[in-house]
Amino acid sequence: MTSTSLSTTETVDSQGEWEPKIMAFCCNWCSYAGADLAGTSRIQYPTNARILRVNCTGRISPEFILAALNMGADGVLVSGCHPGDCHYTSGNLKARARWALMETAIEQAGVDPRRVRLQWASASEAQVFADGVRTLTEQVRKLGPIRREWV
Amino acid sequence: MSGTEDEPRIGVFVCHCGHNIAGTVDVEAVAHMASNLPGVAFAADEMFMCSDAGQTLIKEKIKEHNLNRVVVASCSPRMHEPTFRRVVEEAGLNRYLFDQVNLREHVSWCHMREPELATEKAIDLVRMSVARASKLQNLPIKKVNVLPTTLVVGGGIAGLRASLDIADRGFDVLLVEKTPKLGGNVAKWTHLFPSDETGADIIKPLIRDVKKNKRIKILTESKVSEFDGYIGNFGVTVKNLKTEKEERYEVGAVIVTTGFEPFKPVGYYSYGESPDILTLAELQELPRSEQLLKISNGKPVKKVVFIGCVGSRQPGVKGHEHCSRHCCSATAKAAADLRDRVDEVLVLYQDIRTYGKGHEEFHRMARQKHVIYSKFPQNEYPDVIVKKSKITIKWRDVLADEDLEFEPDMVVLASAMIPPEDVEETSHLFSLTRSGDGFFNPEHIKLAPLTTHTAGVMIAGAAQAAKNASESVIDASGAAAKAVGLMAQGEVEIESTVSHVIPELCSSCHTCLTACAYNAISMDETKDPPIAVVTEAKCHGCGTCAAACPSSAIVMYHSTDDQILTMVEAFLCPSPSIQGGG
Amino acid sequence: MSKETARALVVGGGVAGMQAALDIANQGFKVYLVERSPSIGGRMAMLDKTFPTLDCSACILTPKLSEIARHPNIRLMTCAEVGSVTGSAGNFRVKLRRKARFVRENLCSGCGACSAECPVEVANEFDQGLGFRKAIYTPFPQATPNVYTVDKENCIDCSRCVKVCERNAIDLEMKDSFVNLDVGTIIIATGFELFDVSRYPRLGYGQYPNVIHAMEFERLINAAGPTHGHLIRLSDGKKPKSIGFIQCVGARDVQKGVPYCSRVCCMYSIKNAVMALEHNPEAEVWVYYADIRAFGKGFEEFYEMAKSRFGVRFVRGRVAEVMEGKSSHDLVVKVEDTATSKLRLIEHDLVVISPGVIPSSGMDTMAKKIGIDQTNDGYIEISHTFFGPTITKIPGVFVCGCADGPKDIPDSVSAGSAAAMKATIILSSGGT
Amino acid sequence: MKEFVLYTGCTTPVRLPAYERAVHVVLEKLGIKLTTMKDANCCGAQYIESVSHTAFSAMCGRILALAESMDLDILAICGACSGSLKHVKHDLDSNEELRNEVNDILEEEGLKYTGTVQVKHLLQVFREDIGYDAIKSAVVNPYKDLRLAAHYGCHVTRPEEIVQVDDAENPTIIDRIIEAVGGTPVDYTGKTRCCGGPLLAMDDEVGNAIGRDKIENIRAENADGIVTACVFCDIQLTQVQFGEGASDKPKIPCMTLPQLLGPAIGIDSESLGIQLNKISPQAILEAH
Repeated sequence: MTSTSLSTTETVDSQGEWEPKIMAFCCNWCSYAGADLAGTSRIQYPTNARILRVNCTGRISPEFILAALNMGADGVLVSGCHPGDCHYTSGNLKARARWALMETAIEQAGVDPRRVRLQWASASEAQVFADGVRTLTEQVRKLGPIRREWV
Repeated sequence: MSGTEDEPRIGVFVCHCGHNIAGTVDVEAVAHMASNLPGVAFAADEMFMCSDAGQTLIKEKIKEHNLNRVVVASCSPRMHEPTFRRVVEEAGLNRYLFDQVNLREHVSWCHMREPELATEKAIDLVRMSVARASKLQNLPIKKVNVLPTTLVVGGGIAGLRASLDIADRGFDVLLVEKTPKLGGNVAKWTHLFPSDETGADIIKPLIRDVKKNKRIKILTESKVSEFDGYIGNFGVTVKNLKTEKEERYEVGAVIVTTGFEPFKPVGYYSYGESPDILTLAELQELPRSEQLLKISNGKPVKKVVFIGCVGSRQPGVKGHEHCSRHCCSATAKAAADLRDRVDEVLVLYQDIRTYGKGHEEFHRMARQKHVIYSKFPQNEYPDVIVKKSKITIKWRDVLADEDLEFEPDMVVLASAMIPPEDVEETSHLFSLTRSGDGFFNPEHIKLAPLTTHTAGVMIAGAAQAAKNASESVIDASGAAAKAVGLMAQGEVEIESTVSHVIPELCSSCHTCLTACAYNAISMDETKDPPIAVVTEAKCHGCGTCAAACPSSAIVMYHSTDDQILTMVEAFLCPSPSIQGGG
Repeated sequence: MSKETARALVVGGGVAGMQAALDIANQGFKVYLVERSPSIGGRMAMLDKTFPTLDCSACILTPKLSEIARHPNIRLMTCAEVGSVTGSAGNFRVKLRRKARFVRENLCSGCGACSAECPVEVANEFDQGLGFRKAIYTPFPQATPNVYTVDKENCIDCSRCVKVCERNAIDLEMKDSFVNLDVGTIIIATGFELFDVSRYPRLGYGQYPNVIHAMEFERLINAAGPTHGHLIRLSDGKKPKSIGFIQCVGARDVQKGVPYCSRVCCMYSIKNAVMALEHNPEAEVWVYYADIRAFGKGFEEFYEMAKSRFGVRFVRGRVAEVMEGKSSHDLVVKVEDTATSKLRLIEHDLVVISPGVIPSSGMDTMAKKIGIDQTNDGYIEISHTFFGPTITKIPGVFVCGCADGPKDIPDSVSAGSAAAMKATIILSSGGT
Repeated sequence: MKEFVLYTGCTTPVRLPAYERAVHVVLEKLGIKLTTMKDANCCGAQYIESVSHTAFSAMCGRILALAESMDLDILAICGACSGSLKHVKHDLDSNEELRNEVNDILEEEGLKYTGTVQVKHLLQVFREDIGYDAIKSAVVNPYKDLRLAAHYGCHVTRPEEIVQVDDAENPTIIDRIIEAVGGTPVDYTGKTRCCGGPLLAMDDEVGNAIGRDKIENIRAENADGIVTACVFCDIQLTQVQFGEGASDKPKIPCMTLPQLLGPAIGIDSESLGIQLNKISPQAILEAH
């Protein structure tokens, strides 16, 4: 596990303005494919998210989300198959169960829970995926850069 | 992993994809940045990586620069990951030492109007991938042999068909049937539709062929009592129900054709109160005779009533919500046949579901023979009253909007198909899940109706859902094809991207057992305290257990915590040296 | 049978043919998968969602498409048709006509630069003519092979595509070619077509813009379809508030020569009714039916859910007539509700007709070429319901999917596997 | 000159003699010769048909055989007659058993059906034997500013495969003739629906409701008149505009197709029996 402390570099765009950094975890079977379809459909959405592919949202440990926030992600997106559609039967349900606890945990740690977003987007829901990225990006933009308020 | 002999030497190949990527993303800048990342021994951009030229380039550079990791930044890995894995494999690298970055679907195509930010995103993604690549590990390409024998559970029409097909294809079959006789439900029927033959006519030649076939070992009055192992190598214990003797067999694949049971509709329409009220299945089993005789007194039957959907299509009644599929057509056929021998035949129904080939014709034929069809309301079931030896039936006819009454000599209840009573036992034995109808779930209800979530175990016929005999036969041949597919290959590759328990870290909490949807994790009770072990052949690689393990004792190969977190770090906290250009 | 002929030919690249090809190929035999259109995928690729799970059709189909494309034992031949068949089981010789696609498959990367440059727009048959495509096109985003095709009938030979193609993949001079294949067995999986519902003029299809058929509805609600998934009326682009689905059109009708049940229409309409409500929960959705045939696994439960949870309204009665308001293009359905014996006039913004299934065009000629029998309905005759539901009169020739009668997706897939089983028995035993 | 034997059926001479009269004069003017069938019987439509198919077949078979003995094809002007004759001809031609049975019956009279005779409805003669061009060039007195609703009648056009008169779902013959004589054919809801006439014997309430519905649909399109090609339809669409339950709006005149055609090709209205029409089509006749 990395020990790097909060990032000091903040992304700035060409106009020198701060741009939110979004870490996005997507499952391979629904949301990653949905993001693919957003591309093939040429749906345009903010550039802020970096997608990390995992087989299943069930793979996503709360630790990953906390680590991302700790390392300076302004927002974290987790996107998977709709409940009932999981390629692995029920991994997304496990992710959903963990999510509630994780939200409480980050809130107690002083991070606004609006910085994290759990969404279901199927392989055909390119627009849903793109809208999710946009929503979170705009939400985070309003909240401003992440700070470790508890330090 | 750096500092070991396996010092990463990563090759990064950035694809233009014509203008698709290069039109938005500054691919040269991306390649240039990559060339400065730690561990990168070579980086270049190329017009089409997937083309023959691109593939050749990768192979050449692997040799030339002694590369031991490859990153291709191009399109979605969902499209070309298998292509590039094959390429690196052909160049002598393990396929798991490849990583792909999606610059097309996830960058250039969805950020077409923001080339600078898109390039920035592309740079981040490539940096993340390179970081991951340096952590990638060789994973063994695991193959297991498939034993050339298939276990067929159930000797009904589906089981017989599957056994014969497999044997005709040149593989061995172990056919296990719990009753003393082969043939199942079909063997008992006199009014099989849509043919004019009896069930016995159909099933006899099948049984004969099965018995004659040297490749098929038949165990009647037997049940599978234990089942273990994994795809290609299952262990099966079969118990003879008469002698109680158990014998052990090894098979490569399994086809479950445990079929159905006709529902005994106790509590419906006075069933049981008169011998002249019987189910369609019981009618089918009556000996064939010139004249239909009342069971109560042996007098000829003049008037018959059929009632449909008995124990089927009942919302909210567990195990009876489904349509039993075969009954409408079976009723039409039986009613049309009987009409030649009795004066009046009446069919009470909700919907007429004569959907199959030739079925609509039965319905039409029945009507032409003046079988009377009367629709009763969905929630107002007909009343069957037995007084002394007289049966009276009262119902509301929807279409005439009238209350009607009839005194039949015989009432035939088209009762539901339900799973056999030992279905739960079977489901546990083979780790099969069941749906609301009580029958087994296929792997995918649309595209994989014959396979299950237990790799190597197939289902066919009424084991999967209510089905007629013809449909069961199709399923059976299909399931046989799945089994033969495994056996013909002789070996099956099992995904190496499976999870693994580090015994020293396991705290015996059992959390992973509840997390796994495939029963792939069990506790090794021989250890004290018992520790979790993954049966790799059963693992589907979702990684849910790894995330769930509170002791970080589970490694999900090819998706390790380390591999994931290093990407997060590469995105968010690039050290000055790895920011590139530095 | 020589090693050379231990190969199979599968005619038709829909879901049944694909499954058959995979199951043969997975046993180690070589398979030619022949499809007359530019891409495999068949009818299923056109569907939006599938019943009863509402799975997205493209999502579940795409992995199968790529599995076919990269299977080492499958040789995919699109834009190809069977020309003639001679020989017998174990040793068939098949002459194949490969229609020129004017794009070299081995060079095209599917980048789409050509299509962007093409100045010709024509109605897209994949979208049932509701949307447009270029004269150089792929039928749908996941088309397999992912190779462009020139529609020469509409191409104006401007050569702009040729110039823009960086891989020189386009050859507008390409000619049809013929290939001879030696195969041991043949599987027919030529699928189905939809009944032409304009043959029921009283239902208004083809006369009234807001009367559409179910496949058009599929494309209208599909995110990759012509309206990007917005369910609208074709007359004025308005969101329909009241939709009627009319069942058994071109099915169970002796008069129109389609006496049989099409098996899928009840369920796809219930699914579409539910999807309509998902698009607009405020809408009123009615289904006019004769019998609801929800007979497959999970179907009845889905039907029940459509009624109780989604509030789809079901009226038992064959629709007599659809009438249109001249200026509003609103519609009135005239139907006898047989459950109440009342004649009803029900207003709708949009009427969706559920066409029955008929044998695919060209079935007659193909059956003749191979020498197999057809039923009165035009489907391929099977040898016996119980002994050979996938076997035809000609030894070594098998049938699956909708080529021998209407089937839903799981039944087609199952039949595809079954036909593969029979075919491989021939291949492994040296013919019969 | 093409010649037909006119089979009038039972109803036309009695209840709508003007129709028969108009057919004669109009066809003669358009170059068709008609001979009236002598000693004809009822075609047996509906009443006999529903009791005995053999008797019905023999009745129509006799008419067909009579025409054969005259060596002329039949012109039928009533929808029911035309439908019956065509149906039975179809049955006799395709069912040898039935043909023998019928011929056994006909033998008593020395008649025999062999299948050589053709049956045509009036609309077919207009389209096939005269032609729209000939009609158009015969027009000397075209109508002007006239909106007319065509009513074809079920038995005239259905079942299409057997009667082969016009496209049953989208018939055009009357409309084309309306156009040829200078009128404007109007489309209306339920154009190919039944007039309700055949139902009168079973349930006059329903029969009349169907007829009135038709009138209202025609009224909604502001039609000046209705043009028919069947005696029963003409009577039904006229009578539903009278009596209890009829609308008090102005009545819409009904006229048979030859009655509309006659004045346009220079036949005086008296020869066409227009004065006998129950709802006077005077306004139509004056629209020139």
